[in-house]
Amino acid sequence: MNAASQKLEIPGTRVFDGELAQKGYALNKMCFSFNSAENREAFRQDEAGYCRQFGLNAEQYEAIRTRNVLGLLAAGGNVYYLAKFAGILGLDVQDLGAAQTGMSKDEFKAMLLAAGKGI
Amino acid sequence: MNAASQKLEIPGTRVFDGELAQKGYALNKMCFSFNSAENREAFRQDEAGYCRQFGLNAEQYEAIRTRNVLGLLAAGGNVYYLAKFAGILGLDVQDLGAAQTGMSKDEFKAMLLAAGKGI
Amino acid sequence: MAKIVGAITTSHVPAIGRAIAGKLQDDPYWKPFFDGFPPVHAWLDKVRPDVAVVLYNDHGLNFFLDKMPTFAVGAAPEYHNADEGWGIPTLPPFKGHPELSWHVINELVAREFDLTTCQEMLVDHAYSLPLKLLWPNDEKCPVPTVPVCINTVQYPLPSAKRCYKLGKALGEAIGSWDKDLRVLVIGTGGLSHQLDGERAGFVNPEFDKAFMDSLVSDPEWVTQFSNEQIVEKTGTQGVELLMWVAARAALPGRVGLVHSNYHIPISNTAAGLMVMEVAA
Amino acid sequence: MAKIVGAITTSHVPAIGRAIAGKLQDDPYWKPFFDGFPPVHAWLDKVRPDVAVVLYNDHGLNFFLDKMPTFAVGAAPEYHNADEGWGIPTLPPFKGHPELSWHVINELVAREFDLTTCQEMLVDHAYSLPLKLLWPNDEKCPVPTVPVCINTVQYPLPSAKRCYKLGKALGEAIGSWDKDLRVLVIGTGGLSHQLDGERAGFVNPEFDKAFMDSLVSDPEWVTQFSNEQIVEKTGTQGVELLMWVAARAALPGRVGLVHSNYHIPISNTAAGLMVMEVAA
Ligand SMILES: [Fe+3]
Ligand SMILES: [Fe+3]
Repeated sequence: MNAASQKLEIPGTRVFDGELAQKGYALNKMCFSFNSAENREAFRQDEAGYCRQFGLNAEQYEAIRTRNVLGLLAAGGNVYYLAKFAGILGLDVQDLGAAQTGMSKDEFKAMLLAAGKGI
Repeated sequence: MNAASQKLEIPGTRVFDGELAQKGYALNKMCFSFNSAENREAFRQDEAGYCRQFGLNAEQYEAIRTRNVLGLLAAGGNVYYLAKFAGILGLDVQDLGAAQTGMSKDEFKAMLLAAGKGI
Repeated sequence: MAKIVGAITTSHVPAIGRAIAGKLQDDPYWKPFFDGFPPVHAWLDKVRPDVAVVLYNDHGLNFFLDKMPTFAVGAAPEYHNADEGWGIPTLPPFKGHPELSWHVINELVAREFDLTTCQEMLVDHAYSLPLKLLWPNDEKCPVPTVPVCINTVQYPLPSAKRCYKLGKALGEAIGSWDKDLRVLVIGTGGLSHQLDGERAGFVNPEFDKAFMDSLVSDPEWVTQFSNEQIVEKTGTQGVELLMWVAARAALPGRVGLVHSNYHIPISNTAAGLMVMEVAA
Repeated sequence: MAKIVGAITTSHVPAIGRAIAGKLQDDPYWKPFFDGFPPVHAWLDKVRPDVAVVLYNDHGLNFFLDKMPTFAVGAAPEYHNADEGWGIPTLPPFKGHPELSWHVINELVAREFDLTTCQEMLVDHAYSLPLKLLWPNDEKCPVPTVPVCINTVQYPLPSAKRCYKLGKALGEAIGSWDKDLRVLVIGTGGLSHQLDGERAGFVNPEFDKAFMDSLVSDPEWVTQFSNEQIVEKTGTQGVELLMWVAARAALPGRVGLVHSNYHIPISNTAAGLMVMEVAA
């Protein structure tokens, strides 16, 4: 028996396991650096150079460049660190939700309000 | 029953517990910084200023200034970090042993050789 | 001996910080959430805790993947809140309680919990905002605190079963503390929400309600589930309910429910709130 | 399935690095120590491990008191040796084995060990020198490695009993790894020595010998002692024998002793060495 092998498939959902953690290490390390305002500014001044400095691979850099949230997740990004990248872009978690589900932000917010009706 | 209260008195011996860890935090943080050659050099250039920067208290600074190993331990120093301070001074663990036991280094080494006889 | 006065469990969301800063407590969007708290304030006035142990999860402020602990316990004289990347104003530092910290650390390691101990530690919104919600009128949090951080960032996370055991041992550790002080246990996180992936925006009020009920009547109920099952039922960040499991488990024996609230949504989150007391 | 070929336990001391750098292997002071290793090399040639799991203790290189883990497991592609403060030449980086690391991490957390996982990690003399002693003629360590670090810096340390359980679970985890590879377990530290305090220079050959014997015949013998008792018997750093306890416990069932050596002193330390194989 092998605890690691009990994987559950959940549609539209990933758990950030060792495989993703390895894959996304450089990307997440860059996003972790965004806790500092100075680093956020350095990124803004030279996005490509900043990404290179952290050793992002092509897939990760492309997802950063195109602000592709699902692409960032697929490239090993962890949502807790990616949220700091979203902060740079001035996006909140509902902007991210909309971007990932293909809804408008208003639709996304309406979906959540609807979920709260009659509880 | 209280696990923490089971303290054993061992002559000439301290275990580095929470009490010492709190007391020695600044001192140990300074010694941890000596992993870097650059920091060792900064210390050499201005010992007092470097100690101030890490917030050493008077007892700790005095023990650093006078190279007083037992004083450093009493001030909350942990041997694993203090060893890096010893490195700056060019002292090995046998110099430290001699200093703490009041022996000459040759006496200290002879004591260890004697302990190895006939095992 | 120290006495646990009870446990408070609540959700945490960065947007709460923006709402507080913007004084939006009576805004129609926020009112159903903030209205949950006056009964908690009244209870705190009654039980007057001397110190709080706060179970929370770090969101990538203090810990990175180079050193990611399963369970971390703070032992600092003071804990600083800091910029998490979006430049929200930080709250004043939180006073620590090193004596209780070390007591808890000693007792938990003796009970075979493999802690990471932190004599310096930044605390994020999961720590600062719940404390601000409990004591909104004090400029600084009026009680010293002890942080207990549970990993919800990188799998494998500790199971609900392990978190239950942690909470139980924590309660025993507090109970064995040789000081005549009143200790509050706080658990922050959840309830159902999912920020990432195509299923973003997922909430599950049925499960949340069942979980909240179970904390009173059958607190080990949720330990039947793996973390993957909890994610399936509550969303990727719904797994933050682990902090509730541990906080509840710290209360010895049966509990009485003093107060609860549940509201969807705040931001993307189903917000829950419970106050539990040890049954007489 | 993976197979554990055996365990090697050895002392580590920075001075060994100086002796190697200075080619002092045949110096009268060092010869009795280095003479212990050729039989180990012969055994390694026979069992040809594919990967090594190395139990060691960090001496303030990778971990500080701001985040001090009880048990830390490395999951990096590579581990760098670095200056520890005395400017001794560092050894080349050690190749990691992330797949085995994550397997071990998943299995140990599932068994309720509260690990700290490290995707970046500096390794000190306790890691680099024993590997150099095992493979002295290879410029770089020829097998990939997985670091498992046990706290011996700040009390409370995990008990010998907890370390025994860790080793046992580690052995089971390795045994459940779905790869047809040969795994070596290494434990580095001890034996009796004391660097700090008025009792500096203390060694205890009687206890060390009894401990070494017990690892073969009765490996749980030492778990009767608290860490304070172990310090009393073996010195402040003698408690590093915890790594030996865990390494031995990783071997399932009874073991045969392939080789051992014991010599006092190297530097301030009673140096022990054992090679154990799983009994057929
Ligand atoms: Fe959260
Ligand atoms: Fe050592």
